[in-house]
Amino acid sequence: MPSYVILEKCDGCKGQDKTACMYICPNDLMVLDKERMKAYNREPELCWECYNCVKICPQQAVDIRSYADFVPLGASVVPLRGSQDIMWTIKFRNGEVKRFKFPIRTTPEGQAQPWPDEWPTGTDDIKSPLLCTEPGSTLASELPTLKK
Amino acid sequence: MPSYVILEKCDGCKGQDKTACMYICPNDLMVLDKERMKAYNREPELCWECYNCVKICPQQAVDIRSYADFVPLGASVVPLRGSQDIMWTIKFRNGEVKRFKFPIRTTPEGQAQPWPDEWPTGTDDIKSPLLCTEPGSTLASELPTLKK
Amino acid sequence: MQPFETVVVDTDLLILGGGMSACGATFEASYWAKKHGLKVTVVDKAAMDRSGAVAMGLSAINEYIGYGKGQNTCEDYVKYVRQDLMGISREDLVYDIARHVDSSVHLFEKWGLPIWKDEKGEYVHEGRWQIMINGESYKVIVAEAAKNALATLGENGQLFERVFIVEPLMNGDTCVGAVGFSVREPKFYVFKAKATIVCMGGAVHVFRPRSVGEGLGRAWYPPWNCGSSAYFTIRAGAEMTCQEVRFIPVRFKDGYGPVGAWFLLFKSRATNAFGGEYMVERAEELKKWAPYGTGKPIPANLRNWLGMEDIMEGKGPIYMRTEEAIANLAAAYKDDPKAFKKKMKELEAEAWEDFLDMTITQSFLWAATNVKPEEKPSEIAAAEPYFIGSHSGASGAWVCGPEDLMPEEYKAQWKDIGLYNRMSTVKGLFCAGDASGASSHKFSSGSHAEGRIAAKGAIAYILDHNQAPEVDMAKVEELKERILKPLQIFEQYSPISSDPEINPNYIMPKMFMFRLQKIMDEYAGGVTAQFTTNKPMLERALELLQFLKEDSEKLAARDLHELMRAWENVHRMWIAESHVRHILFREETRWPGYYFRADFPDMDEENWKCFVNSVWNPQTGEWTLKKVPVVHLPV
Amino acid sequence: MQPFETVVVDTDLLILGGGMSACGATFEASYWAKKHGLKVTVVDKAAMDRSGAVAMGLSAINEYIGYGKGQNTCEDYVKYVRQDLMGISREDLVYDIARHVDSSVHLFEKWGLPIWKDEKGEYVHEGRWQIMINGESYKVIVAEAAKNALATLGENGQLFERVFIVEPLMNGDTCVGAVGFSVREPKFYVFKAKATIVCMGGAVHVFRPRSVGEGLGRAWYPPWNCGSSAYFTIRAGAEMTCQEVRFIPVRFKDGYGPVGAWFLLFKSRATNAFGGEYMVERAEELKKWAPYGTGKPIPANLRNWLGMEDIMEGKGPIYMRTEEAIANLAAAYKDDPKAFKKKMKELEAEAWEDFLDMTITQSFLWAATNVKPEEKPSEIAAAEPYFIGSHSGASGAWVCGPEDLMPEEYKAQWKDIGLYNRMSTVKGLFCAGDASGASSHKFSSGSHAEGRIAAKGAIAYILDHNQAPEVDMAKVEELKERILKPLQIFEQYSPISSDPEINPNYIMPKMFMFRLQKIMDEYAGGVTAQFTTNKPMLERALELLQFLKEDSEKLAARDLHELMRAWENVHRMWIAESHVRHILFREETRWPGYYFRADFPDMDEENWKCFVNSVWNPQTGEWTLKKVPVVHLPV
Ligand SMILES: Cc1cc2c(cc1C)N(S(=O)(=O)O)[C@@H]1C(=O)NC(=O)N=C1N2C[C@H](O)[C@H](O)[C@H](O)COP(=O)(O)OP(=O)(O)OC[C@H]1O[C@@H](n2cnc3c(N)ncnc32)[C@H](O)[C@@H]1O
Ligand SMILES: Cc1cc2c(cc1C)N(S(=O)(=O)O)[C@@H]1C(=O)NC(=O)N=C1N2C[C@H](O)[C@H](O)[C@H](O)COP(=O)(O)OP(=O)(O)OC[C@H]1O[C@@H](n2cnc3c(N)ncnc32)[C@H](O)[C@@H]1O
Ligand SMILES: Nc1ncnc2c1ncn2[C@@H]1O[C@H](COP(=O)(O)O)[C@@H](O)[C@H]1O
Ligand SMILES: Nc1ncnc2c1ncn2[C@@H]1O[C@H](COP(=O)(O)O)[C@@H](O)[C@H]1O
Ligand SMILES: Nc1ncnc2c1ncn2[C@@H]1O[C@H](COP(=O)(O)O)[C@@H](O)[C@H]1O
Ligand code: SF4
Ligand code: SF4
Ligand code: SF4
Ligand code: SF4
Ligand code: NA
Repeated sequence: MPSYVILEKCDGCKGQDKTACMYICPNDLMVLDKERMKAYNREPELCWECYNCVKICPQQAVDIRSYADFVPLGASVVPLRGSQDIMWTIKFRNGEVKRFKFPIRTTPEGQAQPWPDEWPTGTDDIKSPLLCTEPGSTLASELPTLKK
Repeated sequence: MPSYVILEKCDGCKGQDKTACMYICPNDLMVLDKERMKAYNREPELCWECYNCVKICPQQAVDIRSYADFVPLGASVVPLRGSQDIMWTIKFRNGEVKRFKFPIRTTPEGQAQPWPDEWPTGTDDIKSPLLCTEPGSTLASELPTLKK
Repeated sequence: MQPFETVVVDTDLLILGGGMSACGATFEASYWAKKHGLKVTVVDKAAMDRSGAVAMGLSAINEYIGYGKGQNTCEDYVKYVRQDLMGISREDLVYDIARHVDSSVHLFEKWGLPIWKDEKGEYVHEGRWQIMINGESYKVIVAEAAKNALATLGENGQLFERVFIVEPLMNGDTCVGAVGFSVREPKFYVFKAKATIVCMGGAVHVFRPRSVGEGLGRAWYPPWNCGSSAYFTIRAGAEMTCQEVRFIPVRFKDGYGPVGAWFLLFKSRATNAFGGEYMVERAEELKKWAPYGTGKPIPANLRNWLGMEDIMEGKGPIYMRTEEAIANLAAAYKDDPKAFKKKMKELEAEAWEDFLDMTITQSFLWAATNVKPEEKPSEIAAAEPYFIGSHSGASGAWVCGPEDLMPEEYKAQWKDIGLYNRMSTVKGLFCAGDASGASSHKFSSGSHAEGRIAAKGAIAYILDHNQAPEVDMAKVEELKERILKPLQIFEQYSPISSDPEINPNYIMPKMFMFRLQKIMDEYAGGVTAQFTTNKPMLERALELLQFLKEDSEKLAARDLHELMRAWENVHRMWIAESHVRHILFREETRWPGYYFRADFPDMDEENWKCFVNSVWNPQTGEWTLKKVPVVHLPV
Repeated sequence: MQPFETVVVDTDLLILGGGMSACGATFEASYWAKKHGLKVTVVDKAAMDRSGAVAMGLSAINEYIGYGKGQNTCEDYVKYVRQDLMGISREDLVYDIARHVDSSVHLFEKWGLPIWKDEKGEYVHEGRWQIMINGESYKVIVAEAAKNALATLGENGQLFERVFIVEPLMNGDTCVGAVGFSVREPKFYVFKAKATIVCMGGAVHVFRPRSVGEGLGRAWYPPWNCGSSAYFTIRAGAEMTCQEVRFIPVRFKDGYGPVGAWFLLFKSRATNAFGGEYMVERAEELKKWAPYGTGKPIPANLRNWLGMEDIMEGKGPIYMRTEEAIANLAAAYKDDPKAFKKKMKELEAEAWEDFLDMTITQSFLWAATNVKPEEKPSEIAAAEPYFIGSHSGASGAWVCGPEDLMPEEYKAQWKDIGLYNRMSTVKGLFCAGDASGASSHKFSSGSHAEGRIAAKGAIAYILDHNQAPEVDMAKVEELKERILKPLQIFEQYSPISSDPEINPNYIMPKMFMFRLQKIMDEYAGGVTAQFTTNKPMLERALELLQFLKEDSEKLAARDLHELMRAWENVHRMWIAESHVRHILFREETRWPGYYFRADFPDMDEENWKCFVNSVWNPQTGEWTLKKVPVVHLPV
């Protein structure tokens, strides 16, 4: 089920205006309780368990206890997301533990170059069906169209 | 849906230990917020809309706004329960109003006599199938049994 | 955690619950206890005035024989129930209730209940067995008589309200009382008794209801009856019967308004969206379920079934043709405009009272959707499954019948422990109303009568076994710790999380209930599964219930109210398991319209015209299921 | 109520949404805007890094043609989609996406997305069109490229996050931007634009999901996509198409784990509780749906349908035979224990990654129930209906195709307003991804490509219509008042009641959503209705939706977050109504497995092999529905 904040670990992102978890939650669920400087999920029943708040928290203060209305207690699924890989630690209800590591990207963070040099755009004609970087980026020499 | 308390009308049953609505709710939903001396329904989604809190409140401070997940807004159903009759005022969504009055009891409140004199118990035998007030109260002369 | 005082109450007869059967029991017990100087203690989780299924009132009394007036006989009623339950009922119990029910009804009237009368001063019948009442205060009146009776015992008569009963107190194989807690103050109650009568009603919210938001509370059956009767008797090791025979009422859609008055009193038809009448168009199907399907009246589950077949074929919605029924009834007056208008007014008031007396929400829904029954039909629909052995379901404990009616075959079982009317297979443990099984169609009046029967049986038992109950106080302490544990769990773990309801260390009662409901809905033939199940689904249900059972040890509660919710849901979980085991054991489909075993789609009279009984062994934790033959009365 | 600042933003191109198609649009638009000195403004309700359907990541890219490598042709893809959608698709749009999608995929890889490669360095295919990725950061990477592209515009490129778009801004029949509000601060936003691209995804929670407690959030489709695209285009008066073609994915039960990898990559079978394989046992049924049912691959809805027939016959649960599939794949190595162990490890990691990349809950459920896919099969089930025109549904706006591909019959409609690729029937209003209809199977990659197509079309339009948008500020003030009204209602009325959520004067967003879901579930072919409906049920749905629409004026909100919830649910309500009207209009059953019209149980090629299109007239509030012929491309 939904995310919750481990109170001991959360530092309210040090009082910044926008906490990391608030910044990222696609459903606008995470909020900072300014009185106690701790974040919380304000609408757990609309949480997708997308883990974005978990992955982004600098304090590892967000955890998921999966949906109580169909997931039995006792398991845990914890990610550790680095700049190139993500490592998952999965604890089963029966105590068994599994770990998996998967790559997440091949370029340095922030460095995605929109228009790679090797694929110059084939036309300046705004009415042509050719998009920027095409035809190079299609790996074909020209854009397909219907044979008339 | 469930009951709610009209704050202006509720007087917290004048600070008595047991408020009328708390006393009566079969599902233990009504509670008194002692700070503001107002009652409230603590678990509206488990309210049966039995109207017992509504009927009993001396201030007519409890109202029902029927279940929001299937009852459209705009109607109201309001009882006024006396010692012998109950009067219902029904307002339709379209504004129309209907009133109905029904009897509720034929004896004075509290005066139900368990063992009416005319039906003395027919036996002292604890093993006999005859119950107290029988056979008189059955209106038959004897208790039926299987013809062997 | 705040300290909990342990309050020990010593009594002779303990009555658990304060509903119709408990009121009957209290009334009757007070009479005999007074004679014999015994103590009677009644414990209700709510206020007796408005507790149980009749809390809101009722608009009809559904069991009345009228044998004193020569209207019907008890034999007729036995035949009626036999037929309605597809052959499976404890006819001795049914007969016994029938012969006492009129007494209860006549007493109700004396106590102040307004019963409709016709010109001749006779009760107005809704149907053959049903009579019409102005029932807003039905429960208040019946409780009043019970309380007044109890009061005649002076300090020997005690009523505890707002005490939630959790568990039976056992001494070996004898029930010696019960334990529970107050939902108002930190008190743990230990009731020691020589005999105990279970009157804690049936169960709702075991299956997922059709409305799941605010409307969750508006099931047909009241949200406060949570299977405590079944839990109590199962945990005491009592033999249970017909736990597979859930009840699914067809009701006005969403508001759950009753249909009885419409079908029987107003003679309304139900038609599908295309005007077809399933009871007519599908009459052929009834032969498949002969002899019950072809008898009269058609069993409730088969009436359901024909409608469900329409729904499954996409012919819904089904409408109660209120507009047509009212028009038909008023038609006799059509030549006299004044009389016509008066009749229409009268019918209108009757229609509204039917709902206002017992499911006010339905009136609200009419008003909120601008429906007038004389103008527009309303949808009806099959509700989710409930456990209510006193109505048209049959679940409950297997109990002893009266000496003069009980077949020898059944008597054998009580030979050793003694034949006391309504005693379960556990010594000192009696049952009435929804708590006793295989004796359907007792309803409010029959439940009252059965409470009285059980009370007299229990007093007889006490007189024969008049020794102080032995209670092991060390075990009581263990029970206390286990029962209060959800409070402790909450206190211990909640501080770590930003949300009191989200915590890896525990589960809150509401989500626990949702988890149970989802399992039952999807695997044990709930609404979503179109009331259909099979062996693999039931086995999957048991697997998931096992996880749930383990997790029930991690229930958490913030306060006394939530502690009650926690235990209510444990009670539900046990009735659920028992239900699944019974359906699984019975390899046939006998009550289509209540549930359908897709892998055994036919009724099998040869192999399964029998009761399915079960016992959970408190020592080993094992379940045993068996077949028990049906013995008909010679009627 | 606190004062709300009105912030006016003037731009040339407005891109609404920040998902796959919006990222494509932003990327492409930046290129052409830079060339022409135009402004580009992007507005997302969330943070672009993790907004939309791909927020969690994905484990596969489902549309890749590989035509540059000679693997498939665009013509092949048109035939695939034609077949999968039972004949109904805009083949010009499908072709157009296909010819650009490879470009997007190759760019993704350049930007940093890890795509699985085989020994020869070729993409690993899951199926013919699907390729495997390590997709945890898929969205982050695609958003990064879009943001980096936008940044090249300097102050001409602006991104607004956490602004919820409510309504189109119209000048007569031309769209001149949009209005919305910030969920972070009291600001009402007015975006004035020369052209607007709608990229706000599809809709979930219009129908009741299978889990209704905490699990409500765990639908297959993310809870934050609420039909804003459809609402926006409908309210602008744009013609909509295929609004009846909802999507019902079959997924691992409860956790909604994807099945694609299991069926295609792992070659798994799905069998029922009795071991039967519905795809084999029910093959005969497919003939009824010829020519689509008998073609290859079997359309997604028909695969659903055969499984549903098993369920309706009580043969469930259906299991994905993961244990069998893994055993089969590893079997090749069975003579080499070391290689076998390695292969098993590899398969295990692949199986877990498939879930961890896109539906982590499913992994959680496996762990919480001690399931290892190599040991035990897992249940799969049909989900509730969703609106996602980019996947295997088809709902969305009716848009202009590319000049070189669009059949003349379709072109006629844009003759007067100008042929601009992906422009709807409303001037200046463009659509991509889930927002554009009848062009299914674009998925993440095709949505990105279509965003690019739409962006170029919109820039072309702006260059041809380069005048400042005219906006009536009086109307904007009206809109502002209407949009903020839920806050005012709450402030005004909440003080009277003991409960902020229970008040006769208003309805809160959550219960409003439950009411909508219940209507759709029960009457418009949701889970409870076994995906079945008919004319009377649909008409009843419209009647109840009308009440709901009236009550939507009484939505209340405590804060900005809840104000968003209020409007999200109004958006859902409109897509619901449009859906119901489309199903009602189409008097046949064409996509069994998505929905079944019980009163028209057959496919009717003669009369209904056509699109159903609708227009809601903003002036009169009337809906018009019509048939539009399908014109096949000569492929
Ligand atoms: C729910 C319902 C029921 C009926 C009807 C409509 C509706 C909406 N209709 S018609 O429309 O179908 O027709 C009826 C009708 O018109 N006429 C009729 O005669 N009977 C109807 N019933 C049936 C009768 O009501 C029913 O047969 C009897 O009430 C059964 O009596 P009993 O078995 O005693 O159950 P109860 O519900 O009355 O009382 C239960 C008591 O137990 C208490 N309790 C429960 N758990 C406890 C615990 N753990 N600890 C302590 N106390 C704990 C309760 O508080 C209560 O006091
Ligand atoms: C939900 C989902 C989707 C997929 C899958 C699994 C799951 C679980 N799988 S598989 O398992 O099926 O196979 C896929 C897969 O593996 N491979 C693949 O290529 N595609 C899959 N999809 C499909 C694609 O994801 C989908 O086709 C595209 O994402 C569609 O793109 P687009 O049409 O742009 O929608 P979006 O959801 O990405 O973005 C929507 C944006 O709109 C914003 N938004 C919405 N409303 C707004 C409002 N009112 N105001 C402002 N902003 C507002 C959102 O924030 C978001 O930015
Ligand atoms: N159509 C019917 N035929 C026979 N009995 C019915 C019918 N409908 C309701 N009843 C009986 O009427 C009483 C009240 O019905 P209900 O409102 O369904 O609980 C019960 O005794 C039912 O068994
Ligand atoms: N300060 C807080 N910390 C954690 N959870 C909170 C906090 N305030 C409210 N919530 C949660 O947010 C939801 C709405 O709370 P309320 O503000 O009480 O209406 C409830 O589920 C609360 O548990
Ligand atoms: N059994 C199947 N036959 C053909 N295609 C499938 C099958 N299952 C899934 N797909 C396709 O695989 C992709 C991912 O599937 P899904 O996980 O169901 O979204 C989509 O393109 C589906 O259409
Ligand atoms: S991101 Fe982590 S540390 Fe920052 S506020 Fe959220 S939970 Fe606390
Ligand atoms: S898991 Fe996802 S949806 Fe849930 S709170 Fe975190 S970011 Fe939001
Ligand atoms: S009974 Fe009425 S006045 Fe008394 S506490 Fe309850 S709501 Fe207030
Ligand atoms: S209506 Fe009934 S259930 Fe609801 S709060 Fe009042 S007394 Fe309790
Ligand atoms: Na169903």
